Amino acid sequence: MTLITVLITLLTLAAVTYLLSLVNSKLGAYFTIVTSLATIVMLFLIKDSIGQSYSLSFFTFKLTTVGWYFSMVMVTVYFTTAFLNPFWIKKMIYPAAYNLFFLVSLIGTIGMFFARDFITLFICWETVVWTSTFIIQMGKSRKSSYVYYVVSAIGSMVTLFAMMLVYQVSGTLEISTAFSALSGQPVLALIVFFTFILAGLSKIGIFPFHVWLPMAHGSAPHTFSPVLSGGLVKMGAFIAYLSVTAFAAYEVFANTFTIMGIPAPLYIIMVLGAISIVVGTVMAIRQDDAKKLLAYSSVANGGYILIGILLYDQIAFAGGMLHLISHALASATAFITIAIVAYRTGTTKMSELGGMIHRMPVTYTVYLIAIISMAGIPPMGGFVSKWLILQGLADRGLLFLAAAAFFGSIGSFMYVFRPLSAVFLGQLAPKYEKIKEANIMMQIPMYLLTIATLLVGVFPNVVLRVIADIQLEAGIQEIVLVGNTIVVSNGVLDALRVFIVFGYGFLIALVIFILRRKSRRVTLMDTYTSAEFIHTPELLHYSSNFYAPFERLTKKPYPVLNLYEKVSIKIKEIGHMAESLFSSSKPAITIFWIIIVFAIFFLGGVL
Amino acid sequence: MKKIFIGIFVIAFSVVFLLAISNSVDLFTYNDSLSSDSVSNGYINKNVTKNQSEVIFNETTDAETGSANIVTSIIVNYRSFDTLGEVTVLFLSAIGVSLLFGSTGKLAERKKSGFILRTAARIIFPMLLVTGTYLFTHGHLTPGGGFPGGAMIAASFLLLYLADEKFVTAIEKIKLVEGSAGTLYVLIGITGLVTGGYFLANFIPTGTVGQLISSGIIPLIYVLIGLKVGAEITSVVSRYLQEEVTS
Amino acid sequence: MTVMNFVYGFIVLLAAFIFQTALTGVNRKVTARIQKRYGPRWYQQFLDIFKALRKGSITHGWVFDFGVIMALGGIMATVIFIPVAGFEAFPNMDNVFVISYLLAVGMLGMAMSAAGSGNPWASIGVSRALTNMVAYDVPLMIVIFTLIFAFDTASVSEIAAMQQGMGVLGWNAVRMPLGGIVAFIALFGMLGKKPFDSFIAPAEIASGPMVEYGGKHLGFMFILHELMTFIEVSLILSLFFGGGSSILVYAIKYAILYTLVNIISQVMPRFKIDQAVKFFYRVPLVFAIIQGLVVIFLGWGVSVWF
Amino acid sequence: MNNPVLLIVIPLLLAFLSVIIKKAGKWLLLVGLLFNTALAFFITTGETIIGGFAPPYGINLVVDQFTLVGVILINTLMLITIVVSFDLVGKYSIVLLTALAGINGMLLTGDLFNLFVFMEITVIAAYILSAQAKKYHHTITYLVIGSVGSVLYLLGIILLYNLTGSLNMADVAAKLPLLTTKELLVPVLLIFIGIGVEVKLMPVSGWVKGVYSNANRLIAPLFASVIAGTALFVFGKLFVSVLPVSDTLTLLMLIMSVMTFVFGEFAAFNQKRVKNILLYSSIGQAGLVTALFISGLVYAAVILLISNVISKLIMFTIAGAFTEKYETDDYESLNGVFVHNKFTGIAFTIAALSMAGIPLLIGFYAKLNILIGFFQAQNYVLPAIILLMAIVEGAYIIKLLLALWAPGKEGQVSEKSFAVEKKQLLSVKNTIICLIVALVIIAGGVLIDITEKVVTDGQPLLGDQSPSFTISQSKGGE
Amino acid sequence: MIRVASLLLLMIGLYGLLSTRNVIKMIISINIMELGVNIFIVSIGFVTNGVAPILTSQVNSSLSNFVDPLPQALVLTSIVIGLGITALGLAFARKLYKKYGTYDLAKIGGMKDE
Repeated sequence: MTLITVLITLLTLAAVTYLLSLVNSKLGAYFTIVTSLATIVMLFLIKDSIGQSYSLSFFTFKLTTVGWYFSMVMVTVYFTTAFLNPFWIKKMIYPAAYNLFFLVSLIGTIGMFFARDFITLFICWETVVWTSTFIIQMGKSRKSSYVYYVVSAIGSMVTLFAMMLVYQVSGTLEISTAFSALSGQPVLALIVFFTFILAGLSKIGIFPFHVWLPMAHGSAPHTFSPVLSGGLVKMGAFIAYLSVTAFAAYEVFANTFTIMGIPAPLYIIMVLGAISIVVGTVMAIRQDDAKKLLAYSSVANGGYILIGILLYDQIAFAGGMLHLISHALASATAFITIAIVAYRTGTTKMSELGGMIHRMPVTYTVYLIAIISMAGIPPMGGFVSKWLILQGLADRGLLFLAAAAFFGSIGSFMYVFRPLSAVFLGQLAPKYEKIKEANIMMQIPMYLLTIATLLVGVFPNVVLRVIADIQLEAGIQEIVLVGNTIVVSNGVLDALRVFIVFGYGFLIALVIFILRRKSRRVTLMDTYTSAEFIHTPELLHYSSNFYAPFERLTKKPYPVLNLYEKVSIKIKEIGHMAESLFSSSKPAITIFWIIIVFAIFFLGGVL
Repeated sequence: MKKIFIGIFVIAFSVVFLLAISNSVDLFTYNDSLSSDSVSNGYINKNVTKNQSEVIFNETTDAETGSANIVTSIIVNYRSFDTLGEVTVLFLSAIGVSLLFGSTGKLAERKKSGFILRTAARIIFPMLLVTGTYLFTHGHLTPGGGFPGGAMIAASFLLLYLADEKFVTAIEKIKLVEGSAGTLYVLIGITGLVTGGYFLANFIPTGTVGQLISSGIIPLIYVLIGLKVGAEITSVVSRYLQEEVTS
Repeated sequence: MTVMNFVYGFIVLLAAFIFQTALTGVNRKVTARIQKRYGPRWYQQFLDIFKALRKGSITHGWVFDFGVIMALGGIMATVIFIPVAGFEAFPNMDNVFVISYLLAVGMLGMAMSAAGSGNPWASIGVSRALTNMVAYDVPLMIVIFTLIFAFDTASVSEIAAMQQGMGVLGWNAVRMPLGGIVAFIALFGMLGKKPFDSFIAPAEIASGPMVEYGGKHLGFMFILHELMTFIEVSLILSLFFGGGSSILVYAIKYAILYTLVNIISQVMPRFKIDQAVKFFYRVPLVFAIIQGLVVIFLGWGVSVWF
Repeated sequence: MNNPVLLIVIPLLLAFLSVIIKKAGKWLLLVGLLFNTALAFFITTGETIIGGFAPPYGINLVVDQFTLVGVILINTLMLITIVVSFDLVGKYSIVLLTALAGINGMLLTGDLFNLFVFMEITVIAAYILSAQAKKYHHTITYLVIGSVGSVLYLLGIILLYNLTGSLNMADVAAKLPLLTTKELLVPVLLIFIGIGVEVKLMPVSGWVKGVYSNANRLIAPLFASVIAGTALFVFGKLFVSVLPVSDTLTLLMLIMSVMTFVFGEFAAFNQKRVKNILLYSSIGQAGLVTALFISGLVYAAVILLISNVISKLIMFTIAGAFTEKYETDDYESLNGVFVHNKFTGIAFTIAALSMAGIPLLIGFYAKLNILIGFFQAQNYVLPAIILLMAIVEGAYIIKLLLALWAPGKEGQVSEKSFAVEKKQLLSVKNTIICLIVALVIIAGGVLIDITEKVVTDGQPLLGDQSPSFTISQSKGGE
Repeated sequence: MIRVASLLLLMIGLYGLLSTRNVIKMIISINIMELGVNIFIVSIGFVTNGVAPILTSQVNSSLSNFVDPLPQALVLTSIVIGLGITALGLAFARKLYKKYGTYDLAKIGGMKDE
């Protein structure tokens, strides 16, 4: 069972799905679930042949643990989201194309994670970009998929420049050995580093390039947003991983000046990551659309992952890697629940929703666990990875990054709680009285993801062992795992014991609660309103501009999208100038230009 | 006002242009003899393929081209592909004009021309025709050739148009002449390819320089070109006149 | 992880509850004295709690109850982890981040049940509570971060142990003066004392999140409040004011600190919530960052008195 | 029998015949096209003399690997263009046959003046064809600029004749090194401007917008892919193997072609109508191809030319169909047109994505070769410009595709009901042909080894030794 | 001197193209340019006191130095091409006049510059 056979079977399955969905789109959608399940099974099958490399025409692949880890994260997100496809496929304008692109983008990501040379990496990267562009356009807005393509095109073109530069200097296209040629020239190393990592930054959605994230996630079809934010963001992390391992392995930045103990270029990118945490958090708090809010949270968490990976040491790197999977699970679950709410009520605007818990209790609990993990609160996975990152930062004494990280994690309580109270808790509007809970097919992914989040939270060492192998492969000191505790230079964490003690405390509280007298059930409308009687539930539900005081503080921040629009307007002006200058209906102007060209060229040539 | 600026601009440019051209060609003095490495020596001495010592009028027999008029030898023999191309250009513009003006326009009556013109036309027309045919039949001996001959014939038809207001040429027949002349020209080329191994090769013996029936296919081609050019220009002229009338 | 740990945990829990409730009672008398009145008996706090617990209360659905239980459960777990004068129910589980984030579970539980009650004022109270948390927590965390970097350990008991033996000079508040000030101010925010109590003050819109609680739920809230106070004060005590060598010393220092905070807060006005955030993000944040830079780059304050 | 001269002569013969046999015009055109395409595949490299006189004196047809690729490509493209829009040919069959002869003449001839004559034939045929759109002021502009260009070109040839004494390209190329650069400057410059008008370099391509934007489904692809392709092939042959250019002049020419590339892409970014986007994009691509030829990367230039020409063929045909069926080709008002014509949409999308340089298409293979070529020549500035322009190009192509595929305003999930009313863009036959051509684009990009063997057949193109991106290379020599 | 004159003719043609709007005038200026170039071509082949390249009874190939015949052949083709373009140009001008009623490009451009 080699990687090539895996990819080929997947491609055939994708083609079969396309044909099936031409016949009946719902059947095709179900088949996407089967295909992604098959991918998981195959990935486990090829787990033992890590280290081998394969080639197929001009593609070359190499099975690495890090590639395997990233693919597992990606495939779990794809697999769980695929369950939603059958319910949305009817709304798509091109259902067959949707199913095909859904699977092709999956294959593209796997191809990219196992790529051995630059060209394979770039080809798989671009395939994912343009397939997801055409999926996003099936959502609410074309402008967002256009912005998505442009920003990723900026990233990928600049990276292509870096790849070609390295290929020119080192003579080989192979990723692992190509960067060795850079250890000699510091200036070239700088150029290559900043250009190569740009694609990663544009994909994770780091500060200057985060513009597309809220638009694309917000308006993509509900069943593709989880994949977009849970999965595709991780491709950027992979590029960051590649550049860091290569640059560290060959001590390329050995003699560049360091800020706070970190080579300057890495520190600059980390500062960008910190800025994107702050920007992501501040913007997430102000959003009214739940999906946009979760999108900004992906920007913030992307910042965490980037800082984690770029620190490239024993603790924070493991934290970054773990945050990868915990964020993927948490944001995928959150998006799926919001999608189910949208499936039932038709809107994701928080101001129009409220009281979903009464009609959809299961979705509520799943969402609760997801946001606990996303906010990084103890019993869940998010806490362990944030704990590792913060311990790593404290160990290296990076004050400003830590400040941003603290602001991000505390801020996440705010923006995570907003959808909880606005969408699920509070008064139930009469128009949503009769909506039903999500049906079985939709609940399966929710249960799977919740169990996974719990597992990562309570037994993190299962995942950390894989991460330790990655650290060994990347050549850094691996994290120390003793039984179920994580031992770090400045702290110890036993997630299981925390969970047990939390259960113990919960038990005591429960006992006290049961011993006391039973309380009388009262409807939601019967609340203390200090003599002002309101009879319409909508009025009694507080869900719009939830954090008004905080929003007043951070007055409207400068929308970075204007920057991009200014550039495109500038290009249009130049284009218009060129058009009016050179191609007008009167021949005299062109002849005038012929004379000018002749004169300039002659004088130029002679002098 | 604008014209003055353009004027100054063009004058300035012409100074630059003259300076530029003077760089690669001597504007004022002329060379007193043909430069040795120029291709034309070959044409003059007709020793491109044969090592012809000297070409003497009325004596050298079956030279390369056998045409006394060296320019005609270049046009029809050495660089005959150019001429084929050139004929196509004319053919194409004639077709273009006929496409633009549509095929048949009805003839509105034209004002009767003056007495002198009518009678003089009747005398001059045959003379023009004869000189025209003379020109393109003696292309290889005397200056001129297919093109000026054809133009002469077209001029004679124009004269008839001017002189006789009811005169109209049968455009269909002219097109037939034009088509067949072109086809024959290409067929000669192809026979050259089949027999002599090169397209437009001279497969007829060239006879002695200076004789009327000499220099192989040149007179044939020139006759065809003369007819074709005459037909084309006449059809272009008649298109204009017909178009003029129906507007 | 033997049964004994759980028994010790329960003892710590009980002791913490009793000690803190008594102290609150005493402080209610101290507040009264400041306002020129006698104030209720010292054990009045106990009476209120038990009276509330006995009373029947209304419920707005299972979230309302579940939230309260989860909140109290989370806080009890945090209390168990708090090291008191070197004694820990569960050995080396007292990581600073674990404690501060477990605190967030309590907050989240309470917020969830408040919002679940359907009363808009409760949600407004919750949004204020969370905004207030963002306000005080960031400067505090930066100072704690500096501590972890300085002492290269994140466990509270070890930091407390490092401050023993040199008397007052050993306290972090003295070694890192700016950090100490920030921590002290943050304590006010954490406890929800006067300048930053807009989210639970009774005078505000029907006492914020607690608006729908009555009877048993109100009792839970009182216990929750007492335990949270215990956690927060003991955390700042151990990190900045040297923790206690023995339980008695710990108790005295704890009482002095709490009473001091209580007295100061009586004379304070009340910030609006965005004023609170603005306040914390001006002076305290700058102090925290300066302190951090000083410690990281100059290394002062790590060894006793430069 | 496989004498390249027949490529020129047979269409001419058929043109003259179709004047005589009036009604059989269209079928003669088809016969001519089929004959030419068939013969193109059998031609072998070598030299054929015309009229029996050796090159410096007579005219010869030079067929090296570069010209062979050109002849095969252009003839097949012309066949496809005419076959796809056979219903629109009408009375233009004679003009098209002559144009076919002219184009083959331009590609094959080895003589400078002969090239001038055939260029005139093609250009005059182009004037007549552009008059089909009844916008005569644009045709006159084209005629005026075209004739000024040809006058300058003629002047250039004569100066060269005066210096070297012969008109044959190989002979002139041999004699040029003996001359000083000062002497050579003006003739080369005049020829550059003369050809530049036809190759659509920016400052001198004032006529392009008027002519291209009004052309119909037959004429637009003919101009954009067939005539433009021939002009670029001629430019390549002239400025790589024949005329040596002093480095200052190379720099200036490079600046002009890169300026064309940049302004072309920016102007395309600014357009609202599909045809305008495509015409400015083809101006931009022409600028890039000339830049590649001038800097000597012939293989990359040829691959880019092939990919550009094929994509433009499909896109202009479909753009022509837009104006034909919907009277407008403003992509906003054509919102969701591909909802009803899925297969035409697929062909259009593949062609567009190949232009944007999406992997596994021939456009991407061309971009790879360009980058490797430039980096090999230690030139880092141009690849940066090319990649930035690739972003701009990707942007306006994706904007175009999104508008055509997804109907509905912003904020609405696109549904079939929002699309433009249902009209069939191309007949089934034409759609199939477009799809087959799209398949060639994909095959060109995926099977890159076969593409390289087909194009270069082993020999370097015009002596260009620069490496191209091959499969063994990507394996890192493992 | 003839070469300078022919190049100036070329310049006059250019001036004509630049300054006029009228289509007929444009075609005339193109003819002037063609004329200029043709004369220049012929002047390239000029040889001082050379003889016309036609063999007659008195003149045979080696006797005297001939004027260069090649430019004359080229000029013939160039004249014919000039004729072709002028014929087409005038035809377009007539159709333009029939459609827009004026020869002035500026006016037509203003109408609907499609």
